[in-house]
Amino acid sequence: MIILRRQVPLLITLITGLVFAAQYYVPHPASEQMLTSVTKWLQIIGGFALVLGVSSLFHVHAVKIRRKEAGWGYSFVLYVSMLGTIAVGLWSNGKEAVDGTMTAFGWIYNFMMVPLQGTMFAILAFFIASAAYRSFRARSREAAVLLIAAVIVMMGRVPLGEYLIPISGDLSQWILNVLNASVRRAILIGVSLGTVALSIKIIFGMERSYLGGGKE
Amino acid sequence: MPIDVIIGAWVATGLTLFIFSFLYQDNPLFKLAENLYVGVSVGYTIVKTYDTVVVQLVWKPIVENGEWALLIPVAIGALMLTRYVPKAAWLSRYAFAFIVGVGSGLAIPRTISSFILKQIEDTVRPLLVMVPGEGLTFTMDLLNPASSLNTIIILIGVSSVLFYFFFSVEHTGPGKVVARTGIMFLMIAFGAAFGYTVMARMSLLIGRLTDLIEFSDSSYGRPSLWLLGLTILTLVVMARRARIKPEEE
Amino acid sequence: MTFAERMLKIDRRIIFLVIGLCTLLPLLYPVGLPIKISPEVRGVYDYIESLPEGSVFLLSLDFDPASKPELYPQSISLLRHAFKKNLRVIAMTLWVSGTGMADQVVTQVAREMGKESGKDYVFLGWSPGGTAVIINMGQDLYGAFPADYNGRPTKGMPVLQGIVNLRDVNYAISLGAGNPGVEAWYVFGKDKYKFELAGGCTGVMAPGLYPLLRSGQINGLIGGLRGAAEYETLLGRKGKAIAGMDAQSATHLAIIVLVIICNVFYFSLRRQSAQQSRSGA
Amino acid sequence: MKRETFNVKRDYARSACGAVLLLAAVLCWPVMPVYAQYADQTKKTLSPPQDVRAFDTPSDGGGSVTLVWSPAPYDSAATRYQILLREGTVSDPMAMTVVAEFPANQHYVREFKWPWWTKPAAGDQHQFTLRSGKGVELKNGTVYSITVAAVLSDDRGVAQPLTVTPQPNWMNWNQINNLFLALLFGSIVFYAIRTARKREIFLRRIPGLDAVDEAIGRATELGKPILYLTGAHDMSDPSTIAAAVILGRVAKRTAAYETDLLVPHRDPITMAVCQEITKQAYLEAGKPDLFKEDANFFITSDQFSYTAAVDGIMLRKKPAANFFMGAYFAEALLLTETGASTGAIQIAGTDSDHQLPFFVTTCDYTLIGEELYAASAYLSREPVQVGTLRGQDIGKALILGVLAAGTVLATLGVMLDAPWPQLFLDLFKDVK
Repeated sequence: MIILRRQVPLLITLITGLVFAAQYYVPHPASEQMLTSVTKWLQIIGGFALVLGVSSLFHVHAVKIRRKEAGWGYSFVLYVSMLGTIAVGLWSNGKEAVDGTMTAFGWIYNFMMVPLQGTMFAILAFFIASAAYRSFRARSREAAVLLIAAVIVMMGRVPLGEYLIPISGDLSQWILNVLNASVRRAILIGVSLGTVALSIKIIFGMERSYLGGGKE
Repeated sequence: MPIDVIIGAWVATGLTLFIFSFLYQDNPLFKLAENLYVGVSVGYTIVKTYDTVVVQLVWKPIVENGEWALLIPVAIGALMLTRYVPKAAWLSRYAFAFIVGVGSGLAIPRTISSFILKQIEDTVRPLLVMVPGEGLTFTMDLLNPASSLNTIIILIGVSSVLFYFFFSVEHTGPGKVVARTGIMFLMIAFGAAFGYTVMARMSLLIGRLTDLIEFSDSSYGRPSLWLLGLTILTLVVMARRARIKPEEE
Repeated sequence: MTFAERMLKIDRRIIFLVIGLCTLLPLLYPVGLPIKISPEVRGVYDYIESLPEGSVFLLSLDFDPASKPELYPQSISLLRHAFKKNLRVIAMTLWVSGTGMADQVVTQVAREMGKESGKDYVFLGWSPGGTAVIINMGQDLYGAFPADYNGRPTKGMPVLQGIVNLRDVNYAISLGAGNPGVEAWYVFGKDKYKFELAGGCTGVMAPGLYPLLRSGQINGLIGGLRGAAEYETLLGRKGKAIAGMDAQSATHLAIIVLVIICNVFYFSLRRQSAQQSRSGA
Repeated sequence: MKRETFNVKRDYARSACGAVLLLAAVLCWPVMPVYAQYADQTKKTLSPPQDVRAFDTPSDGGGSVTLVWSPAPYDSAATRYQILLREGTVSDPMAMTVVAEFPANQHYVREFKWPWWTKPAAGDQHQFTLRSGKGVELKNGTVYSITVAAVLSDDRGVAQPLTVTPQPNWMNWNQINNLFLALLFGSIVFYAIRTARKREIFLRRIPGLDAVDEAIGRATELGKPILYLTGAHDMSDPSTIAAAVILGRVAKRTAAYETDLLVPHRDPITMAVCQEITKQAYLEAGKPDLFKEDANFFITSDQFSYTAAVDGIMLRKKPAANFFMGAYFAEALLLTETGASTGAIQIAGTDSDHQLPFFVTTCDYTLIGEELYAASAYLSREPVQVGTLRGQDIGKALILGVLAAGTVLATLGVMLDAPWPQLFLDLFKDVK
């Protein structure tokens, strides 16, 4: 049994990993066909993965409601809104609009989800401002360089900045295009080496944390 | 104005203001809106997944075109769900092994091609340019990213930052200078990112306020103004009650 | 507590108020400062201008409502431009929570430009799998999206005539708020299927995409609300992005002032403590 | 972005050839109309394209053939080349159909960016690759006759038709450098891991780790707790693993100093793992009795609820030190800003580069990107981790070498107007 639980998954990873790495170098239609079907499979499996993510949320809040923990009322709100959305969504066939006319599902989307999600991130604007005032200090030479670069880019990216200090536009262009691009490129190369190393380790079974959960 | 849009405007305005109330302090209105948000977005995802995966990608191709091979990914997906059955949880490893295996395999050659080779290719440029009529020249134009001067700056930036992330070499002697240069380049890039992020966050705020301004129109019944008053009132009342409570205790 | 210390410990809600006003006032009373066009945005505009009528233009709206203020105006401008040039438009999204919004913007602009779904454009909707969707489209578009958003079969649609996979796309733009987004479209799409690609993105993503722009992996980049405003200027149609630019100017300036004040107080505090320690010693 | 510099360098032959042609054109310009008239009258035929070769396009999925032929003296924008095709073996060009037409000063081999190891002919030769689609269908395994004709107004010179069979190939030789690099880097990583298993590999000390000890010391002095966050991702993410390893180190110190430790979590599995790690650390520090099961606790997986809750903890318990390790998103600023306002020492370590600016400005010390992994490898001393780090270092060193050598060679190529540097540069080019 231990083979079924331990070795077989590693073997699956090894074979699929090698096959799909090699596929890249093989232009033959047979290999392309294989890529087509497996990517389609991945799309379908991706759907199941979403279920996996969502279900832990279900579980956590169900426990809260059952035990009547502090703030269980909010969990109840969460449940009702979720089930309500699902019911309305299925009733509308999963479409927000049919030929340009908004459905009930579309209403929930447009007037609840869009403003809620948008505002959640919009409050960050205020926090950035408060952080700018309270913590962005030139504590060291590095921090000073960072702040100066930030101020230039902030100036150069808005019309008023370019109007007040005309050179700021070109300067921020140069910072982004040359200085920033070179750093990002180095980071990209470093991260890519890391990604390739990790992928190789996964394929050859030296990195197994993704197998996670479930007792041996 | 259709009635569903007017109701929608009121709901959207209310929820927006509830979340903004967090700026004053954490309060029940914010928590209500927040949990509503999680619930609605999860519900939305479930509906969309059902509609796309189950209906469009699985059910229809099987029933209409007889693509029975699609049952294989369904089986693999189902294996993932065994995570919840403690005794069969190990079966879910097969599914993860497949996904992670394919993903790693796909990633290796593509990462090398797009992020290593392409980036090297563009960094390696001649330091002198052949200008017709002038012969070999060292171009100094800062605004042209392809000029010789910028080529050198990019080369220095890439090399020093790469060197900064060397861990099996001590940063001493000339290495220290290179690493310090790398740090300075990093800080400039972070500064640029910082400036851009400020822009992004402010844009979000502008977007929300634009909606609120739109909804303060009389054709919607001015929900922005009414609900703003209501939210402030609620916050004041709650602050009062919070102040009275400790006195009672 | 000295003045500087007290000022630094000011209630942050006062700053919140300042920022709120800096955003609100310019929105209510716009000034309309001129907007300069950057080469990154012009790259996208010029390329679309150069495309002959009937070319295939793919727009992937890979963002969700959280990035709506930045990317929605970009998508409106790009769609208007594409429809104006009579390109065949294929729209889609890789982000599930952006589906409704993407449908809305595509339908709205198409209606405004008098275009017909299925004939002049198609909205494919969303499909799970992220990068797998891109590869699958590169192999077989109809396998990845057997039906469009409205459930009509994609095979045989007039707008998709002669299109088998991503190789037949002339120009693709991904409006990305994260992953999967512009990078994924390059790595899993353009790298192999060789269509021309550009990116539109949120301000947070933009600096990270410059290496791809430099190396020609994308031929243009529209960054954030500012990028959208530039595109609106190029098209000559004012929209939400241009309207937001004044507010953007004001808030940026406010933040810069805040950073400066913070550092003035910080250094005055440092000098004070240095003096104290000197007098103490 | 046009890469003029590259073109100039690689197209040395064309520029010379072009200059000659240009010169010839300028000199002949006044005579040209006369010549055209003369040609028109006599119906003199153009000489057919020379050295024509047709073959299945190499390294592709089939449905495509390639033609190569020599440049001719009449190559200019005025002259045009036509590609003629017919299924089966045909010897009469008149029976073939024109499938493509283009000006005669285009479609040179050098325009197709072949690496030297697959280049079908010299750069100054003409090349045309005919593909299935857009009115032409090339079936794999079917014999086709193909040829090229030169056309100048009414004149036409047609080369002898050739037969060719399109085939799908099993290997894309253009990308062999990609495969080579993948294998090379893979073996470097394996080699480095093996070395790490056998003997200690030197890793430089990460300055941020000293700051960690300092922060814990200060918390002990003040008698306040320490807050440690492990980020937004689950245990499958390398940054979370690194965060968990560093937590082990921090827990060992807090156990030794008898300082309180608070670790709020966003993922139940990460919480379980971290509980084990903390317990182990307290055991190793010889203080198992001080270990508290609830030092690690789960809050919620939702981004903003979690953030609000952690902010609350910061404001109420006023920890002396806050650690932010692992992956972070938009919540980063909300956390560090609140932390800074309570006056805590803050140490961050993340590979989420989009949040790094905020950590760098609001925290006292930040482990940037890969430094986080390095710190964890430094602490764990696990051969696989240390070896990988070493392998990546070698990889980076190689890339640095390529950048240096490549720049020198590319410059030499321009200075000496020589083609040989390309032999090296092509190895690191992404060609399809």
